[in-house]
Amino acid sequence: MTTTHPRIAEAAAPSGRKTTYREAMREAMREALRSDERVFLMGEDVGRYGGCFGVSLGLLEEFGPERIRDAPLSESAFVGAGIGAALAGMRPIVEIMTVNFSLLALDQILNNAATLLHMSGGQLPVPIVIRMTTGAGRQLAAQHSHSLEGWYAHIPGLRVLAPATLTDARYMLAPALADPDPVLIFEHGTLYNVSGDLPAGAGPVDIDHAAVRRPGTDVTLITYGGSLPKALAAADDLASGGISAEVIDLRTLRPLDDAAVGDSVARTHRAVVVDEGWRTGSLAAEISARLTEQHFYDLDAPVERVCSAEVPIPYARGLEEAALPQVDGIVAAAHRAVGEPVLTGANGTERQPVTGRSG
Amino acid sequence: MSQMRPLNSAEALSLIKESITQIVPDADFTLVEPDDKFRDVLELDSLDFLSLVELLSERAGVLIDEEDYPDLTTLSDTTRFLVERTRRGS
Amino acid sequence: MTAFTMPSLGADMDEGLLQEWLVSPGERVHKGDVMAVVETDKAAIEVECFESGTVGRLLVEPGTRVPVGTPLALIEDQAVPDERAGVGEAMVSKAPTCATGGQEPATRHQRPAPRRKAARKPEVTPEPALAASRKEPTGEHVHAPPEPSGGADSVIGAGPLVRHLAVLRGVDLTTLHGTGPGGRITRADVEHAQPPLAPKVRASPYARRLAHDLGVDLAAVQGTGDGGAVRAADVRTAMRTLAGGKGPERTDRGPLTGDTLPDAAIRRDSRPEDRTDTMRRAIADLMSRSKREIPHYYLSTTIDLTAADDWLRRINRARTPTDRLVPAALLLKAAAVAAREVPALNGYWQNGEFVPASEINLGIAVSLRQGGLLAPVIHTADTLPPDALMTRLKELVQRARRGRLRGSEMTGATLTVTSLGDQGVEAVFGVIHPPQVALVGFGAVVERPWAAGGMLGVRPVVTATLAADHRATDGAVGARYLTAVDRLLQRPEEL
Amino acid sequence: MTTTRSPRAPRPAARPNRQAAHRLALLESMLRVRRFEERCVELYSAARIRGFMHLYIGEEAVAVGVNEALTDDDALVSTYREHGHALARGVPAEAIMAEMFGKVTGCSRGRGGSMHLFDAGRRFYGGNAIVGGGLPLAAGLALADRMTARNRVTCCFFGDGAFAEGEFHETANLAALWQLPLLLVCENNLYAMGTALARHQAQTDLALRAAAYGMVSWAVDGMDVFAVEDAARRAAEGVRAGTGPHFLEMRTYRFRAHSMYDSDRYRDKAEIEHWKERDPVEGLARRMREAKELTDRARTALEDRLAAEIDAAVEAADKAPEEPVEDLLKYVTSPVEVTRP
Repeated sequence: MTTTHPRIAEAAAPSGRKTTYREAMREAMREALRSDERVFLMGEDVGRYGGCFGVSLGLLEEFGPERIRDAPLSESAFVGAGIGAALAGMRPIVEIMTVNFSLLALDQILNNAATLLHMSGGQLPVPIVIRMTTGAGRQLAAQHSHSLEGWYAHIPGLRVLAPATLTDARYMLAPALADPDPVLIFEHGTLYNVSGDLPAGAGPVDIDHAAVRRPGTDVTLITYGGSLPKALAAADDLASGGISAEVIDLRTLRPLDDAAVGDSVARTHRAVVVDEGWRTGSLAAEISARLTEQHFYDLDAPVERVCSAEVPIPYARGLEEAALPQVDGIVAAAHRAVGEPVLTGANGTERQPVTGRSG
Repeated sequence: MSQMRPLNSAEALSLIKESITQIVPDADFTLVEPDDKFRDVLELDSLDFLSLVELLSERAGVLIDEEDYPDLTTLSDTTRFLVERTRRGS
Repeated sequence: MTAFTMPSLGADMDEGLLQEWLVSPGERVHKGDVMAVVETDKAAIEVECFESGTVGRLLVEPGTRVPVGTPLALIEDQAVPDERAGVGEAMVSKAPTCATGGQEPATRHQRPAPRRKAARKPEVTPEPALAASRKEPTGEHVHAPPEPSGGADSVIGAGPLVRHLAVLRGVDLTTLHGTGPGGRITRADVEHAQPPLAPKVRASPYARRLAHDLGVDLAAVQGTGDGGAVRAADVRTAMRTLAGGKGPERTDRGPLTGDTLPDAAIRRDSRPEDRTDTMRRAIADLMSRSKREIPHYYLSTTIDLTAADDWLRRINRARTPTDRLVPAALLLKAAAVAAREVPALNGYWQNGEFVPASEINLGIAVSLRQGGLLAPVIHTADTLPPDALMTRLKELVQRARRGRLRGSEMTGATLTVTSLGDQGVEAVFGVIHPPQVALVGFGAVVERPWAAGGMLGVRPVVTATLAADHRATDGAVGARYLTAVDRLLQRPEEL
Repeated sequence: MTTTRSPRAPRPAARPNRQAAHRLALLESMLRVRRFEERCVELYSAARIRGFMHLYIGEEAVAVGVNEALTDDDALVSTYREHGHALARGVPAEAIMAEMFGKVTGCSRGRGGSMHLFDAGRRFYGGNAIVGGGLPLAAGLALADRMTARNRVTCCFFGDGAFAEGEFHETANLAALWQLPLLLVCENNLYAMGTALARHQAQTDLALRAAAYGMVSWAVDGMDVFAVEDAARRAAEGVRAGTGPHFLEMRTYRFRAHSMYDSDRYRDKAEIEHWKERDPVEGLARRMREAKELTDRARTALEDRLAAEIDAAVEAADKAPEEPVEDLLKYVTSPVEVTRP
């Protein structure tokens, strides 16, 4: 497989056009706002400011303050209002600045959005889309950097998406809005500036299934969101050492596509889960558990996990990098899984203490 | 133990080979010279040897004591032993 | 007349303590009047009645704890006008229609409230018809003795601790004879039961599955994984070796590719004529592992066998060849009894520590004529009289050489003895069979000049050696063992 | 008791011309709630109803009076003490009883129980068991109406306890900021569970505090169904006229414990008795009797009719099937697979 950079840009179609992840998200919202008058965007600084991360820049001018609605810093109120509006037939897109702030709206997301349909015996579907930034890597320290999507993936009643590619950024929103139930979209902060060519023929994304981003035969790297570029880089590195790694982008964190993960591991017999969440009780833990439940007799090595260190994400660059899954750590985990001695030296492929197995 | 008639040398040797073959099925007697220590050549351990003593004793109808073991070292002295003992015993 | 019952005052309330009566017999009560104080887990609560009438008999004394639904008092039915409602008519006294319909109101109150305990369910089933239909089968089952359930029947006497212990130790309870009262299986029974069979090979689940599918004996595969774990690639390597290199040539990175071994090759590999090779490789793997993992130390001593020899001759003289003993029987017995004296050599090295075995099961190294080696086991060798030991030895060796050993005869050795004396060598320094921690070797019984009591004489002697795991024991322990063997062989009549 | 009558309680100049029939309807509606809940107590004591059950007895005038101001198009968001709201809204007693019996015919298919009654068809958006949790949702319903220019009112009930929750203040601000067509009805029964208002709020004049958000705000005698109805009508008119959210503090009292049973250690018996003298149901009945609008015979007939209605509800609930456990996972997500573009 040839290497293109950045890796999350899909193989460029001749007629593909240049875009960024941020622009792709914006384009998706613009399309939704144009095509469905029930759609509106609501959140902190989505209007005049243009969005904390600039995703909604220019939308206010096109759609006006009613549909590009700046909300006060009341996460619970405006997320709850989004839920109420959805109950009343609207198709709100609610933006929360970061996943850390979403905790202020957790009551509404869990006790209302995720629960109402079942608790009401099927009477009240909640077709809301809640977008938020997740993840570290930008030296924003402990209250802007966490990866809590695994928590949300714990909750029945929600669909949890993590677009990791330009195509997904561009085309996941439409199916999310078409879903009659609440959908949470986690946008990793390090992805917004990623640029590349958007394939010309791309269309709505299948939000029920994971995607194989790179085929391989020796080990499966299972990841999503902001860790996908790292996993692909690790796969390159592994390939140069003769190890063929398959990279699976989960895309949908709930419901998990067990079949895609399982099919791959049944072929490669080794799995490395890369998840920026904390190891304990993580999405990585869930995937690992499912693999042992469903594919125990396919496994030729313990499932490896490369997760964030169990600390609040620190500010200092060196510390932050040490706290996060990195390419070297993924490569080392893959080597362990494959049973090859891990080469030390220039590549620094020793197991990182922060990603090591505890105990 | 059944009392047997006296054996001649050929019969005794044949009885010995048969018995050994029973214990060591693929025993190759072409390798064993009459005066070789067959236990070493054919790799009979003490248990094998004991089995051999059992077999010979039963088939020839003679009593073989432990004191007799030194007389059962080569094919030729074993043959001699059996011939003498069957003659004497009957 | 209706019953005033212990109410359910919360979702988690199954019973309540009647603390105090606030009414007396003969007193008039109205629906909603407080009748009594009931103490729950949370608080004392005043409870009301749902009927108007006259308080009849009080059925429960204060201070009594009763289940929800238990009648506490009788309320005699009277048409008492409910003055507080401000209506003169007998509106309130009208007995409310029962929730279930069709039944008279009184029964609703007399019926105990539904309980959560399943055992009680039938008697409180609200629908009479349903209750009746359930009653019959319920009765049958309740009164019938417990159905024996196959093999588990014989272990009914085993308590939870015993069962748990059995699971932990891998003991099949159905194979045990209980020594407890009434034949119950006791904890000691389980503890004295055979320890789990062969030490489990460390292997990845996929390697295990592959080995099973390919007919490869995992124990014979050398693991290259973490801690010597067998991985799929190791199984395939083993298969290729079996195939005599006739498997598909690998041009790529060997262990890293997928399932490339065609089925045809696999089937050919598992033919019986390859058994010798398999065994050779198993021995190679086991011995390699042993030498790789176990820091051996070696001790040797020469033992005067005069006493043993004399004793044997004496014994054997009176016996037919079938019943005679060979010196090996005595040597084995001595080796086993000595292990009882020095238990630190009898057991396993597991997970970084020595686990002593509860029995002394001697593995007997038996060389096969076609090459190779087996180590069948004489269980509880220290308890067998020399005759029994001899019988067992003969059987095992015979079956080993015919390839007819039973599973149980191949497993569970806690200490292995090898004797190369018949091959004429004087001493054997063995390689320990992991996870055992020692191996005892005996050389040939030979006549040697021997000084005893200041006199030089010719005596039959044997060189006994010990190879032991230095992780588990030190030389002093080993020395004690060989000394014990020597001492025991000087008194053969006591063996 | 520290609360006094608010001097700012509305005293509308001209009351609507209430016919006797209307008064009788109010009485019937309140009595239905009262008798229904009394039956609930009985059924709970007999363990037919389980879980937490919060009774509205004493507060009936609020639900019934406010509902008079609402049309079928308006929406209603409620609390966990919502039997009265649901009944006043017109949710059938049978559906509510079946819900509390955990039956599939319940208004939430037996998945909600006493605290989670829903009726989407009647725009009854349910009992919310998180104090204050229904407020943002109500704001959203109102927002949708505003954005689509539908002249509807969303009415949200909540208790005095919700004043301690951020969600109330966030929603009050949001609603006033965006001028949402929202009617906020605070049922101030003086206790947040067992904690008296003065023990959980620094400023106990709740109407005053709501006014600080820039919305119309009145305190109302919640024990007087006419006062409630008047205030609710005027507030709803204001909301419909596009003057933004309105806030009503209904001063009321629950006669029974917080949940099904508690020991009521946190309040005086005398206080309860004092409030019972102002029983909204019997108070109305007395006034009607005095006005010769309600004969004993009529009262009896009314009681009989309600008893029969409740009997029927209980009987139907009792006979109704339970939802098969195979349907446990049904409605975790929407059952109809949408065809994604």
